[in-house]
Amino acid sequence: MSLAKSPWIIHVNCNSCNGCDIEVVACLTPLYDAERFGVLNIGTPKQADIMVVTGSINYKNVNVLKNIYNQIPDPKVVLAVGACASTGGIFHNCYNVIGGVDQVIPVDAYVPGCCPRPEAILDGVVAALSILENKKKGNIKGKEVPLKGNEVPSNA
Amino acid sequence: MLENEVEIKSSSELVKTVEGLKNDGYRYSTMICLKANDGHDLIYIFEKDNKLKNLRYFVKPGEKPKSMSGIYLCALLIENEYQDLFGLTFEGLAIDYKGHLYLTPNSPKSPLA
Amino acid sequence: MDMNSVLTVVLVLIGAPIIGCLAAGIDRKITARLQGRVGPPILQPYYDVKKLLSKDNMIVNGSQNFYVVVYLIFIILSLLMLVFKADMLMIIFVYTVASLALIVGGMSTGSPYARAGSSREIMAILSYEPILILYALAIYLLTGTFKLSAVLDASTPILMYTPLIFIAMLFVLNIKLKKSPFDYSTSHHAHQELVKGMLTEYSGPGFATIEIAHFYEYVFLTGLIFVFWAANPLIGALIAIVAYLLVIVIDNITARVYWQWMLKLSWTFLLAISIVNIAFLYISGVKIV
Amino acid sequence: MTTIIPFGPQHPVLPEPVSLKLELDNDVVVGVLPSLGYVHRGLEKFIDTKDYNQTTYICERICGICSALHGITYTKSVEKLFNAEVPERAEYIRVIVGELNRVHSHLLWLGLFADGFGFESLFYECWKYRESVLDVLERITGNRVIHSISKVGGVSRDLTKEHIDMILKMLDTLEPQIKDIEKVFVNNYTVKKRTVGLATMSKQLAYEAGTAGPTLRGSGNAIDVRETEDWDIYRDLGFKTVVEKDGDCYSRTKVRVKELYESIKLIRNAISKLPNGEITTPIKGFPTGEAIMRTEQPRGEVVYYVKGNGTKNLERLKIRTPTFANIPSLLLTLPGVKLADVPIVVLTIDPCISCTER
Amino acid sequence: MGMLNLVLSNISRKPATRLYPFEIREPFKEFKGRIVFNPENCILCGICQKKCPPDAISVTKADKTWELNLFRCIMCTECVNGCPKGCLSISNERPKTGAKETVKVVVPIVDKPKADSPKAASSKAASSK
Ligand code: SF4
Ligand code: SF4
Ligand code: SF4
Ligand code: SF4
Ligand code: SF4
Ligand code: SF4
Ligand code: SF4
Ligand code: SF4
Repeated sequence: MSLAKSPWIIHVNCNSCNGCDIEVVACLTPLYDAERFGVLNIGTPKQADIMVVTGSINYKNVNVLKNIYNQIPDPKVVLAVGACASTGGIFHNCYNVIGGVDQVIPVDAYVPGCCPRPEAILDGVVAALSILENKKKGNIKGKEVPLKGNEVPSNA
Repeated sequence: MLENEVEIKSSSELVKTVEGLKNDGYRYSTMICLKANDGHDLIYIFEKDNKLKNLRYFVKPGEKPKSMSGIYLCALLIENEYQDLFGLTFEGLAIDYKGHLYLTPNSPKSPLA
Repeated sequence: MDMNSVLTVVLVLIGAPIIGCLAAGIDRKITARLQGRVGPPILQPYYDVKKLLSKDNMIVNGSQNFYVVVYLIFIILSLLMLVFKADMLMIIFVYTVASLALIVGGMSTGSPYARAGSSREIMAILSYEPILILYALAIYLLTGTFKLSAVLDASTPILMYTPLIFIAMLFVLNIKLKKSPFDYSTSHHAHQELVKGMLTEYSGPGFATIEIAHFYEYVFLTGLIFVFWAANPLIGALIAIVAYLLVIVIDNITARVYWQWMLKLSWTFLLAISIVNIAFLYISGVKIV
Repeated sequence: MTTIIPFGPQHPVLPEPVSLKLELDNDVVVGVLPSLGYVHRGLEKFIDTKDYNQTTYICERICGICSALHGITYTKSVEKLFNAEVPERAEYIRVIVGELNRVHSHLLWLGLFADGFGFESLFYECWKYRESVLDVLERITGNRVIHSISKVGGVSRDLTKEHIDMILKMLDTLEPQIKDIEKVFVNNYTVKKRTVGLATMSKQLAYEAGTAGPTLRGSGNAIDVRETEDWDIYRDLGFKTVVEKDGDCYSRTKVRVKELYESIKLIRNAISKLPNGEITTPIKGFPTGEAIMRTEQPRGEVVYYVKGNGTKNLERLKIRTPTFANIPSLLLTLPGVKLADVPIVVLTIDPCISCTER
Repeated sequence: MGMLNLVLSNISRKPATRLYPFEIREPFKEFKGRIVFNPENCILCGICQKKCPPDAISVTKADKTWELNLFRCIMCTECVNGCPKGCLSISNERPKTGAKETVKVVVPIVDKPKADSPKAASSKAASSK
């Protein structure tokens, strides 16, 4: 139960339009107060458990994203927040967009909406808790993702 | 045609006009790049007392337009952007990102061209 | 070592982190309430540590966790010395070694944030160390010895004669608890311009060790405040608690300032009031028994 | 000895993915090179595959914070191409939603700014008050952040009597709350310690560097697009430009706080003058010609250029966003400040990288 | 001290926090939560698909299916306004967080004799296809 009581998140803003970002931040503010679940927005990936990704992936931030993912110690959970992070959303066909987050790193839970309500994001965090527990029990490791090259072409 | 638009014929005339506008107290607002007749149209937008003044300059295919960043420093960002998106080359940029302001080597080349 | 001391050691080793952990939890709860939200459960710091211990340990070099262990050991040592009423100067020395170990650990990770955070922490030590020394000096002037036992056995509380040093010590408490306005080298819950400052590169068990050391440190620091009214342990504890609450409130009504400002503050204002206090003790020659 | 410290693209106090390579001499910045592209999506090419109506939705997603004003500016620029006359009621609703948008954006910024100098409880305070604005916006438009209120030819949802009462009630409670936080931003000793005299830009410099919005007005330039003829409605509402003279971070903060009161006044006036009638006018055919539309967003002036060529797709859409105009000023203000001040200085231009790069 | 007043009044009041998910506030009736499709009258004209900015809807005439990718929909409601048959409506309930969800519905064609019953299938898939 220890993991489920102290999920520390790192928020990664990829191609987001800021809509999702401000809602993620809103989750931490008094009206939604994610700290009730022990959530802390920790600045460094090395101390994080849940990676909250907003926005789709482009050719420049893909390496930042992979790098942060690799730096998070196991067990870790990736939460894709918003239409963009889940499927590429309205930007899915743009020339500089690779697609949703799941094109480059494994994603454990998706939050729908554009932008998602803070309630939906809290749902996502709560869903991530049990996934974290399961990963710990099953000793499931996140796989190391390669840093450069073979970006998946936009097709989602 | 936009309101208050002046057609500029040569690159030296452009530099002179922009310098004149700066002395008149105009602010550099932005520049717009369009595809036109194989080349590109550049529309320079200036502003003073909430009125816009537009200069239109046609860049012939292969021509390297002069950068305005020597006159207005803030021009450098938009000029770098057009180097990325249209594959233009501006001469004399204050900071030159060489077509990699937004795009990485993996991204599509000059997507708007 | 007699049976009694062994028992005390065991009690401190077990009791201090529990008290520290609760104090940290209460801090977070009160902070949350001051900010108009519900906040985490009181036991949250315990959950955090438990989780960190179960995580993978990612280190950038082999020595970084060694320094953390040194930090933990020296913090415990200084707390034990406080409990055993040892020499005040020694206590301060051991405590400083602990702080230095953490700084060296931060420096050794090589991350630019950790480096910048560590050098800011050095500035913090520079600014509070003189106050601590003057505090020890005041004890010496009042009792004729640096030994804490004299203070604890005396019937008059030293606060009667050291009110200005007490004020200075409140600032030290604020600096050491890394609370706003002095939370620039690292911070507990807030994030800041240096990410996690000197603790940026720690993860999992290494970070948990630091947290546990912090629990001891909480007890140690409030212990230093407690000494001001050790004559009556109840009042002493009350003063320590009030000081702790005060620091929490200050944390919530101030912005973070520069280390330059803190250095100026402590080397002018804090040092001045402490010296005035010392001068008074020296000239009047009061002694407590 | 100078060290290079990478600042961003993922940084806890910067909610925006911008990367600054800072050259530091001890604790002081001597050089800065911004690196962009982490949120470049390529939205200006959207128009090739989608028609001009659908482009409204992409324009709103240029940025989620001033989303309503992006949508409004875009639709107004397309209406210019059509020479369309939009019903007055629609224009008023646009102003109301736009100004509510500004209130939420400024409160959001004040909070993030407070977080920038480690003042967590003030940050929470601002965001707490902001939620009431979001609730109102949600009830008017159906969404908290991306409102989709404006469409070519008018607005998509009407204001009911119930909505109007709710807005007025919210404003009545919000105003004293803003007064409370204003006191802290203006008077708190530690806040002033961090902001007064920091990254000062003279009137002349701010003007010539092409800055926009509160950055420009904080340096004593009374320039606000809401005064121009493109938005004649604002003059009827008694709009006054907010200016502060000093040009430092403190006066930029004060501009934003005062604009909150200005926006509240505008909303109240707009509601009292709200005309009855239609909320949309039908628009037929395809756009031709060129038009430039400017509006004042929370962060400053945005410039939309649209060109139609008689098909359902536009030929060119170009957006000059306020942050785009403000970023060059960072090159001028950052050298000389302490590392600890970098987030604060960057935040005072209210950076929104997602619209800068589109 | 303005801030001291603020924090002290905060501690003396009930916290502002909405205790989600333990206490759930009713969504506003105006809230755009999700698109609801009623297949009864649908003529598979595909206008909704053409109007949808993020291409979240796909209408396949051949196998008579109407499909909506809930995780791509941006709730712009263009499709609702565009549908000539009024098949689409807005609900103030939002889609569930978790796995990606696509709504795939087999549409009974109206001009033919009615199929026995509209088969509605809400298929949950890990990838959007
Ligand atoms: S890339 Fe295509 S599908 Fe995506 S938003 Fe742009 S036009 Fe729409
Ligand atoms: S899902 Fe919507 S709100 Fe979120 S980043 Fe994408 S476009 Fe913005
Ligand atoms: S400036 Fe910021 S808030 Fe405004 S539209 Fe752009 S990204 Fe959004
Ligand atoms: S400044 Fe730019 S990115 Fe920021 S909200 Fe405005 S338009 Fe969007
Ligand atoms: S409804 Fe209209 S668009 Fe759809 S198939 Fe029939 S004629 Fe074509
Ligand atoms: S809205 Fe009408 S004209 Fe435009 S693409 Fe859709 S079907 Fe065609
Ligand atoms: S609401 Fe908009 S995005 Fe969603 S399905 Fe309808 S047209 Fe597509
Ligand atoms: S839902 Fe409406 S618009 Fe879409 S295919 Fe069916 S009838 Fe046509």
